[in-house]
Amino acid sequence: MKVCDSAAEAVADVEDGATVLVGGFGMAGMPVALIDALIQQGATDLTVVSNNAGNGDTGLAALLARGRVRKVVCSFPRQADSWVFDGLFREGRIELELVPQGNLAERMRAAGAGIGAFFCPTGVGTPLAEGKETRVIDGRTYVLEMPIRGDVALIGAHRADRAGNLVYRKTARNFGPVMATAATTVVAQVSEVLDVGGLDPESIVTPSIYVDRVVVA
Amino acid sequence: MKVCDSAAEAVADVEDGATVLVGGFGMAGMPVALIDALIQQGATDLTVVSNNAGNGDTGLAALLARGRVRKVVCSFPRQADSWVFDGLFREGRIELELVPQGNLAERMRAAGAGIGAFFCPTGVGTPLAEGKETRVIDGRTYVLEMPIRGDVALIGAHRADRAGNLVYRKTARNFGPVMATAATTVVAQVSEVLDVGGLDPESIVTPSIYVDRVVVA
Amino acid sequence: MISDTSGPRTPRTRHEIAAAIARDIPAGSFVNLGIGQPTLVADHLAPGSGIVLHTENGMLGMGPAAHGDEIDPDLTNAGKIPVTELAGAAYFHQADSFAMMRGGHLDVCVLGAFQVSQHGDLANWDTGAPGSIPGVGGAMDLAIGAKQVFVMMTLFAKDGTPKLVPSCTYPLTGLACVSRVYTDVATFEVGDRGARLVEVFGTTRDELTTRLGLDLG
Amino acid sequence: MISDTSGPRTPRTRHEIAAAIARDIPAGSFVNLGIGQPTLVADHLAPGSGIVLHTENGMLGMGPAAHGDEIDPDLTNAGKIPVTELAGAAYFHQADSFAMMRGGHLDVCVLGAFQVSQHGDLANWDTGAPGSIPGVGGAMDLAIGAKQVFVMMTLFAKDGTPKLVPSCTYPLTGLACVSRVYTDVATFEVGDRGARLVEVFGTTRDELTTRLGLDLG
Repeated sequence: MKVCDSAAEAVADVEDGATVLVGGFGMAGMPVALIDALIQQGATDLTVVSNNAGNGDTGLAALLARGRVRKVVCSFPRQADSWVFDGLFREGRIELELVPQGNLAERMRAAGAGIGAFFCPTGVGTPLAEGKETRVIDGRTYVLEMPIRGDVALIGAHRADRAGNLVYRKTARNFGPVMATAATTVVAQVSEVLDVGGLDPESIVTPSIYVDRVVVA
Repeated sequence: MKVCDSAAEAVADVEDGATVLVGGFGMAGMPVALIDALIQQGATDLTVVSNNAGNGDTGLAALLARGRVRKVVCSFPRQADSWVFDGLFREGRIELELVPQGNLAERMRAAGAGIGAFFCPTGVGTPLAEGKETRVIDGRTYVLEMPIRGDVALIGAHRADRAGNLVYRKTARNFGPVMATAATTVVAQVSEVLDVGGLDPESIVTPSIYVDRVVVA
Repeated sequence: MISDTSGPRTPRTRHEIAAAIARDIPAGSFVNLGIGQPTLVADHLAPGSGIVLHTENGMLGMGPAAHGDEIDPDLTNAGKIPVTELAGAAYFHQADSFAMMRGGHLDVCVLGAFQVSQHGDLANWDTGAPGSIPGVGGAMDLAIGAKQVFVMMTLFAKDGTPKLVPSCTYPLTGLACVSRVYTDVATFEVGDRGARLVEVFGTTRDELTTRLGLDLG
Repeated sequence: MISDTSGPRTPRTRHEIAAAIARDIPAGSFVNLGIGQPTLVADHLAPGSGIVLHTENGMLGMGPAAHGDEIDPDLTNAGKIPVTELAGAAYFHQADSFAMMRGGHLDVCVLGAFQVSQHGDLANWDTGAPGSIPGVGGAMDLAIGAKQVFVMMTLFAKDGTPKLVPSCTYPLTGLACVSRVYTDVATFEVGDRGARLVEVFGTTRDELTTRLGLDLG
């Protein structure tokens, strides 16, 4: 685990073509400084996995606007202020994989937990399950869903310690703890880094094993 | 959620033939008062799901010794002080389903999370996967594992609030939070019940939705 | 079962629908109120009912909308509107939040709809219109997760076409998942045996039977 | 790769084996030490190595065994022995603990064994002896979970039969999961291409080749 001096350092090695998991639900938990640094860093042809597809003209929307994202995997791209995504999508310049929010979370959890695939009750009989394997188990129909893995996860957390343990704040917790388990390299933007021992071991949400870099921003 | 006056009240309606999830890893987190009350209550023909199969002559071992348990689902029955189980098993008076510890946890988690079944890397090529469906996904072989549900969960926690939120203590947390999601009726033995608002919302491990009864013991 | 169909002479307002739904939610229930109109139900829950609100972005014990100094960007509901925290609240991450939902632990969820079929199929995420950008969020998870799904909607679209239909023509959210439909002019039960009219407001059974083209039980 | 096979004249003690394993664990690794002899490795980890110990009953940052007043029944290792907590520790429940393991997040795990095959198959949970009561615990999860699995054992059973074998005759714990085998008289690499002798202690390559009946690379 490394405490980075800058967001730029923290995202320096993201490669073209990478799958990037981006935390946040709307702006809560969104790692804006890391996304800004990724824009500066220049990686392109990215697949972004995030609940939404950008708001306004900053953060994720700015990354999209610069043409760096080939594909978005998300549950809810369409929002009042998602004009950047909307435009790219209508022009056929970005690919969308629409995933129910619970499947998005559970598929990343599966990746992090070593689960090869799972039978899921969500989406049965809907267009989002079309072409997917189904099975009746104990009288209920399920759809087989596959893990979603990231090369990199960019997440927002509240506090870290120098070992990389993380705690979150209120509903900004959202996707951070799940994404932290599902990517090869995990980078957390936090408001504060405490000495080791500064976080209550009973209250740590993301244990240090999952975190590769933290940066204060 | 009900704060019960006694362990007897908390387990009064456990029925013959029930599947009972019993928390604890060895004695850490073991809900001894609830098990003692279950012995007094008299329910029989039980299936017990627990990591171990009783230690010494008290608690789970005492329940087994009275012939109340038809089947044990556990990962590690054989211990230095598991003579009660050992005797019953050798005499053919108790059934054993041996489940790897991670599968025990994940199968209960699946029950609590609405997952119909999952492909799991543990046990591939071993006797514990014999007869189970396997599948190669992305070059790795997995075994299909099914959920484990309980009619009742008896767990030990540290503190509750009057809404039923729970926190645990150190490694006594073990199976409690998972079992609390996987049973129809969840009973927690705690050391203290606080007023609502007495637990930090960021640190609650088992939210109140999962807990039906608590008792101080 | 109420089957009085000679009700009040005027349709219900949104607040009257919300109040009717609130009255039908049992005390002590754990409830998720969907984005949009269903959030109005919160204003009509009886004080002391002990009803606990879940928001799928990761919280139980959600309080009313936040105003002024209460606004905290890290504390929003699923519609990304700032909310408050009640005593006894708990936070959890997305996989845990959707496990809670999909595992069947919520008692009631209230959703808006484009269409509901007489058998309880739900369409509420995509009109399938050309050029529309679909967004599903947690709708499919909510539809199949809660023990009871109530729909709150106007019975007729702006162009007068019925939204309670023999069979949905819009893309489905979930199959056979809705149990009650609360509208401006009537309340219905839906399910295996088709739709059953419970109450009318400013209309009659005959008029509705004609306009909907359904046997209303 | 070390391939000097003219080593010391005497076999290694258990502590010498443990020290050798400790030297081969990279600084900063997350490590699980199996029940029994592998726990000795903890005593030989260099101070300041930043190696963090995982115990599958639900903790990262496990400290040494507890003595006297330090003993807390709520804080044990997987062998149910009282242990201590280091600064930076974190607690988690069983599903999270095994997700961490099975998801491939641990760098190294050290296990005892009844038999290891030249291709890295592991047998360490059941001798298959008539009348034995099998117990698997977390062994199968550990075998397939860690990035590297090291085995610590004597090379020969008390009756002189080899424990590094062409193919396991005892019931398997995991397939092709072990990468290194540390024994009293030799260290081996095992895997796809069979066993390769790394070091000998008080014996010779020729003697081992004869006694094991294996091509030692």
